[in-house]
Amino acid sequence: MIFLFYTAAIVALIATIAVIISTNVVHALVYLIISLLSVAVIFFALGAPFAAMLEAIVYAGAIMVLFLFVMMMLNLGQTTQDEEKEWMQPRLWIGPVTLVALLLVQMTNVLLTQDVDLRPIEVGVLEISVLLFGPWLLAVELASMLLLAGLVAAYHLAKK
Amino acid sequence: MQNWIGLLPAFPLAGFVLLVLSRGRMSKTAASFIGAGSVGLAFVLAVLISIEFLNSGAQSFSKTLWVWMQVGELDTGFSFYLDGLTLVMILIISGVGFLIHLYSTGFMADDPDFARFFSYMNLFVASMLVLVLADNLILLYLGWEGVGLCSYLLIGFWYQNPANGYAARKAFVVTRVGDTSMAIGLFLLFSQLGSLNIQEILVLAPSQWSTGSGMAVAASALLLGGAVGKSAQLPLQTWLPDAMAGPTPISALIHAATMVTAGVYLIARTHVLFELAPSVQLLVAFVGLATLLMAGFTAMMQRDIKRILAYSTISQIGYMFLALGVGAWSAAVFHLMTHAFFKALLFLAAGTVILSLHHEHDIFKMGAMRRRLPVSFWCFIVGSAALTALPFTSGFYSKDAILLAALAHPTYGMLLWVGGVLGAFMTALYSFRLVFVVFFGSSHYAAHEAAPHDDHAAVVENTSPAMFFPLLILAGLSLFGGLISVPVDAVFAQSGVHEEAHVSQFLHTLMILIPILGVMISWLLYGSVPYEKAGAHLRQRLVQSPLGGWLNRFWFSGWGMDKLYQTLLVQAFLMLAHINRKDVIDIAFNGTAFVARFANSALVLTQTGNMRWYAISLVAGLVIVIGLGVFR
Amino acid sequence: MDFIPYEHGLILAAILFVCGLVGVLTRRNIVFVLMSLEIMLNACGLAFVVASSRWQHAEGQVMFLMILTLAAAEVAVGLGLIIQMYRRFHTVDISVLNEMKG
Amino acid sequence: MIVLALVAILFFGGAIAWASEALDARMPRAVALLSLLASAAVLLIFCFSSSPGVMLAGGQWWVLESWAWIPRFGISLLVGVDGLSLLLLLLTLFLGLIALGAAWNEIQERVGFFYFNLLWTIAGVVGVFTALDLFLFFFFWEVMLIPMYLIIAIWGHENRAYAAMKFFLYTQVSGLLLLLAILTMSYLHFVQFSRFSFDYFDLQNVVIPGALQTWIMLGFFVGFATKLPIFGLHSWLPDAHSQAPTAGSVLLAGVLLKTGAYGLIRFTLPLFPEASADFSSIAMTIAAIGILYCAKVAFAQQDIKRLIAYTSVSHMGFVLLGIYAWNLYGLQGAVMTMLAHGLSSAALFMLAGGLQARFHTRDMELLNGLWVKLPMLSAMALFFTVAAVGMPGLGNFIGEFLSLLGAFQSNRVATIFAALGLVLAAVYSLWVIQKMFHGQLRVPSQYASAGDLTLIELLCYALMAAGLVWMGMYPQSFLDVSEVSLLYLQSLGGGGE
Repeated sequence: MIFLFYTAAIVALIATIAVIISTNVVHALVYLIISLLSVAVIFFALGAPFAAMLEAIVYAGAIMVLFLFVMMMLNLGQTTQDEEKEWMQPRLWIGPVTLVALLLVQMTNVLLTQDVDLRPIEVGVLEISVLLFGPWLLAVELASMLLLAGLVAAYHLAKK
Repeated sequence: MQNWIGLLPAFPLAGFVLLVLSRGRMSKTAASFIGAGSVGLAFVLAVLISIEFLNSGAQSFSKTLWVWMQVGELDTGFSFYLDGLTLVMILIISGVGFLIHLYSTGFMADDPDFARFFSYMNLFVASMLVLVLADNLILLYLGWEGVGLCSYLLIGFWYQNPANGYAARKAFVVTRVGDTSMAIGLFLLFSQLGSLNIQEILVLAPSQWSTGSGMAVAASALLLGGAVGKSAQLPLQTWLPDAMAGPTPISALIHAATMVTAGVYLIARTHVLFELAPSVQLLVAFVGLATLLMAGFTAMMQRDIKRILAYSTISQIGYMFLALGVGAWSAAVFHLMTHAFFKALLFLAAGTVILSLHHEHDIFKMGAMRRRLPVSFWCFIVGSAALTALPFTSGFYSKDAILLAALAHPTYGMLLWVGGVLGAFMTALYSFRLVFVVFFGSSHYAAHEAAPHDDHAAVVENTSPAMFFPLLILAGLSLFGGLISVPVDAVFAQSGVHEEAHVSQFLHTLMILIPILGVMISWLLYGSVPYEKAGAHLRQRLVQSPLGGWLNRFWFSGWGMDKLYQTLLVQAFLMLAHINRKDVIDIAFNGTAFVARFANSALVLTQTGNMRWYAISLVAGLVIVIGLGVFR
Repeated sequence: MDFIPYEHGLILAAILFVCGLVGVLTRRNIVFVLMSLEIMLNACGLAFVVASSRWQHAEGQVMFLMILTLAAAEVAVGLGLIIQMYRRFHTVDISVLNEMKG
Repeated sequence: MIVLALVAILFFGGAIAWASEALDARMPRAVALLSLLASAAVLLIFCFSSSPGVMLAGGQWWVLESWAWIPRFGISLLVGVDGLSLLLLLLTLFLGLIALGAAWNEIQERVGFFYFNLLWTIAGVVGVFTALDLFLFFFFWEVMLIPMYLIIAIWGHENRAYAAMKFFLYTQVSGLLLLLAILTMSYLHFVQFSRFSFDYFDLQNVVIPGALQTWIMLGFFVGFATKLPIFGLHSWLPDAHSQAPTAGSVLLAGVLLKTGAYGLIRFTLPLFPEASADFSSIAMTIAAIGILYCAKVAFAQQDIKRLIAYTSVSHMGFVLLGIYAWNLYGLQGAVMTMLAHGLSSAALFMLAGGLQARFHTRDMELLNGLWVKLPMLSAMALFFTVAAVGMPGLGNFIGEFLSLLGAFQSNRVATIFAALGLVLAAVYSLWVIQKMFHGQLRVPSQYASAGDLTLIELLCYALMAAGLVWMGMYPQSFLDVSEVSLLYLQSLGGGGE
């Protein structure tokens, strides 16, 4: 399991970095899918198979497909890629990256103060469902409302 | 009759109201009938009241018309108080006033604003009567301000000329300075004595204040401030010469006979207060002395006929102040009366000269008017003689009394007397200079300057009887007015003991001779055949010597007081006002708005509209907040 | 069975989150920005799942589900906006959209 | 009932006036005239037919009535009319009619809405002068200001938006302080008597500890002093006055400024006697500075309305001086100044408005020597200027004299400096007369055919002039009305001297 976790982690990292430095949208999307799938594997390794499923199906599947459709509709060609290269000047990203690196240091600093090991105990669908349809019912309803709103908004916005 | 005392100011006031309501549409006959008639009625009433009052033998008489203000301890009414002093004043005001109104119907006959003129004149007479009749200081203040207003309106009567407006404003503002001092004096009196009724004050003050106490000094000094302003004494005398911008009857009525003597009246009325403050009383004497000398020297140098008379008025009121200062109350009032006669006469006569020369004021452009204007000439002679106090004229008796009283002053008697005599000498010099230059010598009047279409023969005397009758009456009074005795002894009963002074025969004779000497010197300088040759040469040399030239300019400018005030006060005020035209407070408040707007424009730079910029600032904020939390 | 250090999971989440943040901050193409946002959301989800494991409780995964829903809705709306933007401005450069400039 | 009737007539009159515009453009002013006349008639009949009936705590009240409004917070419709209120109510309705006369021909657009605002402002002022519940008072305080803001903002002159915003900001910020102070008072009442109350008589019983009393007093003071206005808080006024339409200026200068003075007399000093006594020397110093400073600034103005506005601030200094003297002379002087200045400044603003209507300018440099052309208007201007200078025999003198007389007893230095304001008043007033009415005629040539006073104008001026003469010659008729209530208020704020 440890092995699974670290390999998946490395894959996720590489894929993610590839996403943000890639110039081709479609390539980036594929890397993103890989990243998401590796996160799904991590979930599995952490004993959250349900979450892993959802990650694979909803994120890597549904959401990314949505992206793909849009890519196709926009039909961004070679010019966009050239533009992207032009925009990737070090002077443009060095500042934000430094700032963010600082943030990472801070967060790591906070996280490393504790030392607890994770015991991957599987949390199944049942427990989640009990919670979802128990104390969190209202949140679920709100989420559904959110999705509905997203649906309506997306429909309206994408309309001509 | 006495019970109708309220009608005294009511007649002229009614005249004022009628004339105002007519809005200039009334015929001139009707307007002059109302204007002069109302004052005439007042005079008749004043005479009847006087007769009754004098026959009754009462000391005083008072009547409340209605309650004016009654707040707490303050209880003032529209109440009139009549005693000997008031009696003299109302007779002068309504009598001389009536004569001058009569004169004005002729003098102003060609003026389109005839009715307006008489309305202001009537308002003036009404205010002046209220001033002298008032039994409390607030009502007196009403009259006091009322006459000031009328003076303003009448000086600026020919309003289209800005110079007249300037003179009028100057008169009002300068006297207002004195008025304010007087108002503060009223506040002080009320807060200390709890009353503003004059008779009560005169009783209360000696009982509450000891002689020379600080309050008495302060109160009388403040009242003196008011008197100095109104009576054009140092240091507030600068307005009176400029006030000559008004029509000549105004100068006669307001700026010679009545209003300017209000200060004298005020001090005489409140003499008890001044007796409680000997230092202030002495100050009165020295103010009078300084003023009479200053004005005498200045009058010597003037070219404008009316300005000469104006300075002579200042000087004569200086004599009255001198008399007040040495406690010769009734002498002051006596001189007030005789001065009203001869100065009104001089002004009215000057008016006829001016009118016949088409409003020419420069005496050196006149000359040889003796044959052309005989009546004016004789009036001038009589008036100047009285002014100079030549023996047996009215001015002689009054000025004699003043100088004798001054000499009797225990400490400064000789100084005051010498000053007064020197003043008398100057008076003789300048008044006969005026007579000689205007009426003798050769004519310098160039008619084409003033009125191109008239030939030289246009210099004729206006023969309207309305103008001559007052002149004759006043000339009579100037000559024989000294025989009238003013019934004021009862008013000043408790004081004025040192009026009957014993004086050496030598000094007395000197005193009588010095004016005559002055007249003779004046003749040498200006009157001797033809003065251009001998006198002019002498004068030329005097003026050309450095000291003489400087003195000439210095005296001509009224001892530089105008210039001093102009620089020190007027310019400073104007500068201050114009610097702060925009109101610095407003700027301060707008400043907050400006700072807000500036901050806005600075902060708006952070709103680039660029999403990444917002995200970066968000992250930066996050870094800082976490940093604060973690590395605290 | 060996254990995965708890903090390692969280550090991974942090690194992923930071990568996404870098993407949001540096990219001008709005599609990339949206993708980076997805990465960040996903990282948050990962953090929740790790926490769920740590505390042996399912609520972390409930939160993950919520984030998932949120992400779905966000993507739907976001993509709709991208299409609109492309129609109007014929570009996917986000810097063009600076109408809000003060 | 009388107060409610007055307010209701004006409120509904305003609404009807607005609605009636649909029928005819001349209807609103007729409706406004009718409702003003009706309310004036109600008030006159009332004050002649009854005598002060209710005596309460030494006060003498023509009316003292109360209805529940929001009992939970101790808020009621408590209204009272005593001598002070009565005089100011008469002034308000009188000047309301004058303002109507000024607006009669001037307002040509959105007529209905204008008269609506006019009547509502007057209604607000009537409320302010009668409300004895502080919450109700504050309510009317706001009612009075917002229509006035609209009047300036909609019918004003060239720079109206700026002026209206300035007016609004000043009054709202100071109103906020007032509200805070009122709420604190009510809360203190709750603490001490375990119930909320906004009742004037209840709040008199609240004991306020020292420092807090000063702060609450300052809240009230600033709230009212901005309206008065005092030196330092005055800079809204020249803009508001010069930009407002004539009727607005008339109401602002004649009535709205007096609400500030009324508030000081009615609330600030009686409710906070100790703090006010400590504050009085500062207030009197401010008053003296204001008198001199604003007179000086007035002198430098070119815009005739701005000039008159600054003179208003200067004259209001006498009111402040009289109030903080806190003796009967000063208070009577303040009240008389309020009444007389109400008339004289209203008349002066109306004259300035009349000149603007004739020559389309307020610049004194462009208007000279009008006496030749407009003798009646000029004579009126002379009369009211002379009144403003404080000529004895006219109302302003009585007010200023009594104010100074009272002030002299409590603060000599400030009084002496304030008295110098009399000289400066002469300086700027006569300057105006000289500049505009005397001298050679010069007016903008395209308007050279302007005529003299119209009948309506003449009537308005004659009424105001008669009022001033009455006040000046027989002020006792006014002094008697206000005396008992002023003595009562003075007894409340005993520590003034």
